[in-house]
Amino acid sequence: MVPTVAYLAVSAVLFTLGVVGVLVRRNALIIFMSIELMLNAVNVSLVSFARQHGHATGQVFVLLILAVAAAEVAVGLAIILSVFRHRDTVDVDHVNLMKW
Amino acid sequence: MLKEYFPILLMLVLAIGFGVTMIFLSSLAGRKTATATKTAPYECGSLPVGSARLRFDVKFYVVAILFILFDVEAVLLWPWAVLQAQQLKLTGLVEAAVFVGILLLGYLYALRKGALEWE
Amino acid sequence: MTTTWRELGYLTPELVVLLGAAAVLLLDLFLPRGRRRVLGGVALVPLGVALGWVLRALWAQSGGPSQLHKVFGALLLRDPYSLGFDVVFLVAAILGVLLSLRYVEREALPAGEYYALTLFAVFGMMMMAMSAELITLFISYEILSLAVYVLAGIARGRAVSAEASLKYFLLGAFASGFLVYGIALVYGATGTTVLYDPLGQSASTISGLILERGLFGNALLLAGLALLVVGIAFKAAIVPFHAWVPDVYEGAPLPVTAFMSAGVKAAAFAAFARLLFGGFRNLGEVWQPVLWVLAVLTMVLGNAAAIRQQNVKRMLAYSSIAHAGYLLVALAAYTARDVAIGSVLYYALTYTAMGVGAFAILLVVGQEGEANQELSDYRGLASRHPWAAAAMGLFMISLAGFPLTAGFLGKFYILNAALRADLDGLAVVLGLASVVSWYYYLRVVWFMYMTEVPKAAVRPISRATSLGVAVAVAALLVIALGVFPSTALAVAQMAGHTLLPLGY
Amino acid sequence: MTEWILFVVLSVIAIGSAVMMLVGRNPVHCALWLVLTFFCVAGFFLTLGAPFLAAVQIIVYTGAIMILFLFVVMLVNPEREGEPAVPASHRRAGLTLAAVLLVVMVGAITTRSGLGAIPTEPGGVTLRQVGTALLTEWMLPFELTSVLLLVAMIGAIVLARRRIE
Repeated sequence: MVPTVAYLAVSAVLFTLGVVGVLVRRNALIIFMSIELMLNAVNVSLVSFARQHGHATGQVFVLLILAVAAAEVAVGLAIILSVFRHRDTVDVDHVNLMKW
Repeated sequence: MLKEYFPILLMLVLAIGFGVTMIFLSSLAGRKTATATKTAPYECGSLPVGSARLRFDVKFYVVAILFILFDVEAVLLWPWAVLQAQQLKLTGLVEAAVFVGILLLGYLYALRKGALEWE
Repeated sequence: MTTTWRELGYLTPELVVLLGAAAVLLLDLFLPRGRRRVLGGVALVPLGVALGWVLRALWAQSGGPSQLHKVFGALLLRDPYSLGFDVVFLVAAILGVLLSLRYVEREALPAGEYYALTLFAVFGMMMMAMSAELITLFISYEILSLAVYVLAGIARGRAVSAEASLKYFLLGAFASGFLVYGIALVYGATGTTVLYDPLGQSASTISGLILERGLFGNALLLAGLALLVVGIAFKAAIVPFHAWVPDVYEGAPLPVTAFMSAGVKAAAFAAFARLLFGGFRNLGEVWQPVLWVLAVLTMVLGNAAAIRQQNVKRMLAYSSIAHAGYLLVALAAYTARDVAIGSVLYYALTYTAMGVGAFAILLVVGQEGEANQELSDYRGLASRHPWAAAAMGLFMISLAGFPLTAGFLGKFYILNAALRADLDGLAVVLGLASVVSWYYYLRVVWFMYMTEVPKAAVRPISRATSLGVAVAVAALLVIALGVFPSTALAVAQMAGHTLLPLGY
Repeated sequence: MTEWILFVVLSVIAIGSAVMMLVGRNPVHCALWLVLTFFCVAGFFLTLGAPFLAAVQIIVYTGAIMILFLFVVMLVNPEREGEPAVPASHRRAGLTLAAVLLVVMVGAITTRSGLGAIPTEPGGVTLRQVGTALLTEWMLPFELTSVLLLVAMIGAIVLARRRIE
């Protein structure tokens, strides 16, 4: 019986990899994929918590988060397309994303 | 609980194993002389022109998103379908009707805005 | 658990706005091309009806005890707190739509989608203010976010608008990833996501379980709280999560910027106050210092950046960060919470009135477009267009917080809350920041009144009636809130008390 | 015992393919590595006793979302591979920030997370239980999700359409 803590550790690692992807990469698509990776890491920890507490609430959240992620992908890629139509590039540093 | 899924795992391993070994064995058997013409991408004998990756049209993207959004709708209605027969009396029906009704508005919007047209 | 029809009655303003959005969308589908102008007017109807219902409900409660109803089994709370914030959202939306009537036509934006998305955004805000449970809060947060991401990038003709919405989208999705991970960890630590129960009936709420199980030192809970704060701080544009504000506010169409700077900020603070004062009130000692630091940072950096701006629109964008800092001071005044929450609501309303008013004047001077937003364009405006200059002067003075204006009273109540929570340091920083803000707000007034402009360089301004009405409504609201604030203040105080559970 | 083996194998593949996605130059390769990660996440759901979620994960995430990603990747820049090099200072800042986040998270979870023993062998929460919870207790988020999907549909179509009517 694999304890919940093990799953939480894996999901924390995946979440952090997603954060690294967003902070370091330049291509808007890769950044967007990293965000999807972060959401998946959250789903893993949610399901392991649901098993820990023994009720279905965690799994209901995963279903709803899945729907939110799909909606986010739909709008996000449409925005990336509209940027691509103007700039013919999707490199984020051209869009100076991280200018503080 | 995992025992039920063992056959699926077995089938997966067998399928991948079969494919990989075939490729591996054939690469071992043949004699390989890599000349320029032989390694060029094969386009029915004619010389390949330009990059193999052509640029897609936007209409593929629009159809793909509509597929995603209605796919998620179907997935969310799945539990409802399982339970509606026994448990959820009127409230279940109204709930699903509102859910589908709102997305019907979206479908009508996509239809009227010509998102589905495939000119 | 299922909700009765009477309970749905409490959601009338939200349902009216939702049905309004659907109606605008349907109308847009079946209206011939030429008749699209009517859509703006159609969008105003549900907003007006909802505002009327909310004001009537508030008026009914003003005398007697404030009513508080749980809807959908403690997921939503219909109380004066959510009604108060609904007023803020609906005022911001009505002014926003008034601002965009001529703009949408002039820039040939897709009118139907524009107004429908604005109404969906208002629906998201109203649900955010009402939700007392994390998952409902998250989905309302996403509805608001997606609608505003698209609105920011809807002017497809301009590359800067597309870039603005890409930047806003990527950072927004990144922040909602943090928010969801926070929810997961809090759910893991406590087993529930219901923030609190004001009627004190159910024990299985986050605030209840923190006490019951003594989860003060629980790592999961603290990590979850930190991530939740990051997620919402991004939407409220609090430093260091404010990177997106200047570019997005400048890139997005002007009416969308006005609506966003007022409505989205108010919704973020509505959720923030309910989360901290309701759900995590027992961990006050943990998050209060963090808020203290964030408030100082936001006020200082917001004002420092605003000083250097020569473009009025960008100056208003940076100053909106500073105003988020002032609101944060009220949240940091945790120990004086009965006064603090009231001051948050009151300031949100005043900022909406003066902020959107200032953006309206930007449109008036810019001939309903993005033209002449530089400071020099306002040179000698008073001599040429006295009314526009007077309105802008009023908004600038009120934003700066001069006495006898709504802005001053808003800041006064926040200061009052901060001093009662003996946060003297924060109160001093707020005072200094306001003094700094006098410089860049009054510089606009100086340009308008003191400097002369040669006759040749006289530029016409827009005489659009919709803009005139918006400016008039905003100006009246600022004057009303400034001179006789008693009614608005009573509502704010009542909201403050009902957010906190009974016997608390 | 088999569950431990499966868990370790899935974790290694998941983390490995996530890293490959981060360092990948060509967006298409990154998308395929991400698909592999999603399969591993579906595997996690199976070992955690959530068969319905595993199927949904594969159908929606891998089946639909990644296909959309590949469409857009093909749409965007099929010729130019990769992107300009990331300035070293920026990369270091991102990595250190992420390392701090990782240490805090894993440290917090493993030490004081106060998670007790797992209840008896979980028969896995069946679809009926999930469905009942979704449709009764969480009826409101269920309806709000349909509004969210509608907003996404309007937003995506209005931004992606070529000709502005």
